[in-house]
Amino acid sequence: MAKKRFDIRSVDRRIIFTLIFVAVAWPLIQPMRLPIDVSPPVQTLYDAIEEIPPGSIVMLGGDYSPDTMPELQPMVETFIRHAFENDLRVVVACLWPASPPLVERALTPLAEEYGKEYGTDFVNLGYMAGGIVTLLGMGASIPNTFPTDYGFGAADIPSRPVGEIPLMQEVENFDDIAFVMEVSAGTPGTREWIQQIQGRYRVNIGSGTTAVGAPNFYPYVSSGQLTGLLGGLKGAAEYETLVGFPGDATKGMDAQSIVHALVVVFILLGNVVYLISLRRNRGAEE
Amino acid sequence: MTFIWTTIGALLTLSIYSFLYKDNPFYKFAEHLVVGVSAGYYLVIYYFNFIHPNVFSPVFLLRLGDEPISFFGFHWWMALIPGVLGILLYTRFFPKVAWVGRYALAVYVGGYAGLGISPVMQARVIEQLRANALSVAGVEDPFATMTNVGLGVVIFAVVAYLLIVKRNLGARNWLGKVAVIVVSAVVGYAGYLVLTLISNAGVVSLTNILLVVGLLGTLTYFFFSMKHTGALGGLARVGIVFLMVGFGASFGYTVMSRISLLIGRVSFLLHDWLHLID
Amino acid sequence: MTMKLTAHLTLAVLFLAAPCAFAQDAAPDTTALPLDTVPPGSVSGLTAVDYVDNSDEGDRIEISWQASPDDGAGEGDVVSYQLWRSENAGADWDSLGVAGAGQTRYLDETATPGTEYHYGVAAYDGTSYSERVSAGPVVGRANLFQMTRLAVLVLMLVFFGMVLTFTKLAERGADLFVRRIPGLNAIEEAVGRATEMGRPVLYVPGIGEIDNIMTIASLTILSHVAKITARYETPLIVPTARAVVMSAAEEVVKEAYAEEGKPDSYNPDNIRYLSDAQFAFAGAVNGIMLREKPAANLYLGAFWAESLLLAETGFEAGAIQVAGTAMVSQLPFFVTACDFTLMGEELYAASAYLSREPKLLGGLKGSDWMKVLSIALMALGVILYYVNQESGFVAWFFTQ
Amino acid sequence: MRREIPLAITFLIGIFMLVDFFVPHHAVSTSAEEMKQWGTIVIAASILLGVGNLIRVHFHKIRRRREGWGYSIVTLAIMAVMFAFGGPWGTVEEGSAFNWMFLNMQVPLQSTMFSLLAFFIASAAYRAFRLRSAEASLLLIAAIIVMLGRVPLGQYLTRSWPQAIQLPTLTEAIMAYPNMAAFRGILMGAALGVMAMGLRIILGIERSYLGGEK
Repeated sequence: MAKKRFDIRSVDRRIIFTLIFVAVAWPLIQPMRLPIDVSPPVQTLYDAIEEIPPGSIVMLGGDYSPDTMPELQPMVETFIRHAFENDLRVVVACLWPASPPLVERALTPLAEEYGKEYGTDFVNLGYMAGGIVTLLGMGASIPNTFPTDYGFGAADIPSRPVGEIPLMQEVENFDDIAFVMEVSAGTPGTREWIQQIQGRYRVNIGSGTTAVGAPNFYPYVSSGQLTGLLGGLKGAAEYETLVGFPGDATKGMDAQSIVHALVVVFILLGNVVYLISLRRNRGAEE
Repeated sequence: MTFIWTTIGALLTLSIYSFLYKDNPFYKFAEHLVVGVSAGYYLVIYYFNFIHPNVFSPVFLLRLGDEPISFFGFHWWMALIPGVLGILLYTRFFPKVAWVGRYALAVYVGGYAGLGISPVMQARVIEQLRANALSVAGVEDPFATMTNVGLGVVIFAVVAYLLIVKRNLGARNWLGKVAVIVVSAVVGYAGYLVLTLISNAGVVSLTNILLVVGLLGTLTYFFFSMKHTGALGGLARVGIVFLMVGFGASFGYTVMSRISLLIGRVSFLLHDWLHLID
Repeated sequence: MTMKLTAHLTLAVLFLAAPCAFAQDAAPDTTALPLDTVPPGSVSGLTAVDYVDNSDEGDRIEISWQASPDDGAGEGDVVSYQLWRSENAGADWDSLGVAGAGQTRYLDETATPGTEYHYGVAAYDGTSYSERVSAGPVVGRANLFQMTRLAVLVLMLVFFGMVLTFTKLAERGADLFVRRIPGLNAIEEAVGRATEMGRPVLYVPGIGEIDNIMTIASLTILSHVAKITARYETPLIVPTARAVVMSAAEEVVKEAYAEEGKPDSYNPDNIRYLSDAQFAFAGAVNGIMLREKPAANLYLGAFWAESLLLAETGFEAGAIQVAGTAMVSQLPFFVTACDFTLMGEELYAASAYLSREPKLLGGLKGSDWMKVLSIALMALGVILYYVNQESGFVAWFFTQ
Repeated sequence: MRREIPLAITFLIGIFMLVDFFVPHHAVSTSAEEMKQWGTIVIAASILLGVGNLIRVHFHKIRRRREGWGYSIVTLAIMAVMFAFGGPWGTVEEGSAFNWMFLNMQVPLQSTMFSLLAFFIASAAYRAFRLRSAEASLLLIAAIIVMLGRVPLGQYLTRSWPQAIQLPTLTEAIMAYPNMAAFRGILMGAALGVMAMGLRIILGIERSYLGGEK
């Protein structure tokens, strides 16, 4: 045999480790904007919001908690951005106690960026206990169901009665709401909104859910009860792409795509090496 | 202050990652540190969360405010029972009475064994059977005929591949390998057509057959008291095929969540610590 | 007509004034709406039954009904259902609560056990109530048997019966065949190789608590492994993540060494409690693998995400690895990274196989017959479903 | 007697817990709840056994100056510090030193250790997914399809194909059928194993986990 030469079979694991690390870190530093194909439910959601005339009021239902933030927060951010871009006014209402501060985290910087004013351009009504009962109450009267707002922490605006908030003077029930975006991690959430509100008040509802929960809601999209659906980080990334502001979801999906492809390449490479060595061994025997 | 703590966290993070290069003093330090921290942590937390409220308080402080639930009504001495059971575990240091502790353990394990049996029967046998039967009966089939067809292509290709490789047709040279691929593709395409016909006719979906055959095969693989020969052996082999596809698929499925963990740590390093990215 | 309407309106005002959160917050302001003079259609099929929960005190009654024809269909104007309860056969109705439109079930959690109740339900469209439909009498009791779990009980008894029968048969000397379990032979080979190389054996009994049956199965196999290492005087390192498992492992290993007549070779420092924290434990075991260089790593028991951390490091350290777990989510990783893997039930079967005790082998035979029975049940369910979807078995099998 | 009485107690408690599943009466369920709570207390009380073992092993290492004994000092020292901050005279509330050490040492160390899996899952795939046999090939093919089908890249690569054989569709189909069937099989088999073993424990046939029988 020839002299000792580089043998790819014993490729150092450290090379694999380095490549993985780079593949994760690089897209975070430098978003690569790999092609993302927008799936129909996401396109539907985007189109529905695009069609709303400027100045209309949209509602954001935030029903999630910190453990599902990685998946759902990018959706909330992108929806608010999308609304502000199109000069829509946003009312936030939550059925989960943990949500209002999480939504607030997205609202604060975006309101600053777009120069939106609390109370006239957007309002955070905070959390109200009761689930379905609260939803039914909102169907009758939103200000009666949420008598005070959550306030706007970053601007030191304390909680106050909705009667004192200019935006809320224009909101009585779902006739005044052009679109509801429900970001939901469980119950009460998307299903309750569809059953209690969509069927009764004929308001368009779009939803964002975790990747695990999404398959349960695809039937509602095909039946038209849901106007669009974002499923997990992938759905969020597609939405970011459409709105034109690649954020955390896009970066994350970039990294995921690259690493997944890299692992597949490793596997293929490993097999090429394996097949070659098989052949060589067989040659040696003959 | 926050920066100091973040830096400590970041340095510890890097120490763990240095393990990927090779074992080194930094990793050893981090490893021994986390063992010590967690030992101290659990020692304290177990006391405050379990022993103090449930044993110490009721027995010594007679704080009856947060009384534990009890059929007999609450009596302070009842809190002694778990306390004594806990202490019995320590009899092992005294050889003469060590057997007492051993049986205290047996009682504990026996209780939990009893507790586990019925839910396992319910959730892992009956519910699984029912779910499988429901899918097969077509009551709950989340994926419509569309996936049928796609899956059909894969199955037929795999079947073709297995058939050919098993019979050693053309496994020797490149020409033979190409032939294998071509034949698989043709069989796969034929399968695609057949399945389209079947699902258009609405007879029974292939996915249902897959669920039945898969479960049957896998269960057969776990037959211990019969020799795996003949038809039984064939079914067991089918079971292995399903197990392998299942393992491969869930391996691939898990990659994403593991990468997410790494993304989390990398953004801790780059964002929270170094402020390199926003 | 007007009389009736006035009566309804009076009722409505009465109930709006009732201290009920929903009524106060959410009932529509009746004066603002144009008067809807047509009352909604009434509900049908009203039933009230004693509700059996997992801690039954007899204070719950479940009321269910079929929706009013105007709920979601017809006029589609039903906003809620009003519920009443009566203790004297419908003479005095007390308001019980409100259920939203679209709902057909209400759980009364305020019943006094042993009291006879009647229940009434009417649909409400914001202006007027439908005819009240009533059902009863019903009595709440603390029940002694959960009927919905009858199937579980029956199958469990059948299974136990089979296990015990085969155990008896085995004790009487019937020859029970048990197929070879490849992973088990691998364990002995791995220990043998460690002995040849003069390096220790690492046995990780998982991170499950002692109440996890996988941990018990693992301790049974540990006793077998400890006997082999005692015979060859190969060091056996057992890192654990739970204190009770650690002390049980100590007993098992000490006893195995004593049985092999080598009590002095037992080294208590090799049975170690590392950490209750999952990844602190995994990190420390990785350290053991790289520094004490065991030649055989055995992972048997309940594992979670740490499985691959251990198996990959063990591979890098060049050890022979045999794994065994019934943790479905971790099997793919053990199968790819270890030399042999005991999958699912094989872990439990292994302990019976190793002991060769007829009593334990009987259990295996019972399990096998239970599998046959399960498959038959599933087939029966499907066939009956196709034959007659209304049959009793189908109803039981598919709707529970 | 030493043997019969404890075995009888084990049997009675085991059966009582077994029966609890079928009897909804609150008297049974609340006492079963109470007993479960006793169980957690017994486990919590055992932590001292574990920590005792940890101290003994590291103390021996230090005394005999075995390799790496310096690190044993780290373990024991940090444990003592944790105990001092959180022990009977300390506090574990949010904002306490105990809590700070937990949040800034144990949490990042644990999650970093967890994230090592991202690297190991890649190296395991490279090493183990080889076309060695027909079965191994299946493992490999299924893994590749699912890996690509989970990310936008996979969707992009096959977007011009018919919907039915696009990677995301195939991924969902594989997860929902072959994967589901196989895992149901494993679950059911394992469940029978658990029940048989549980029965043997309750009946006192299986005792090897206790070590000796004496």
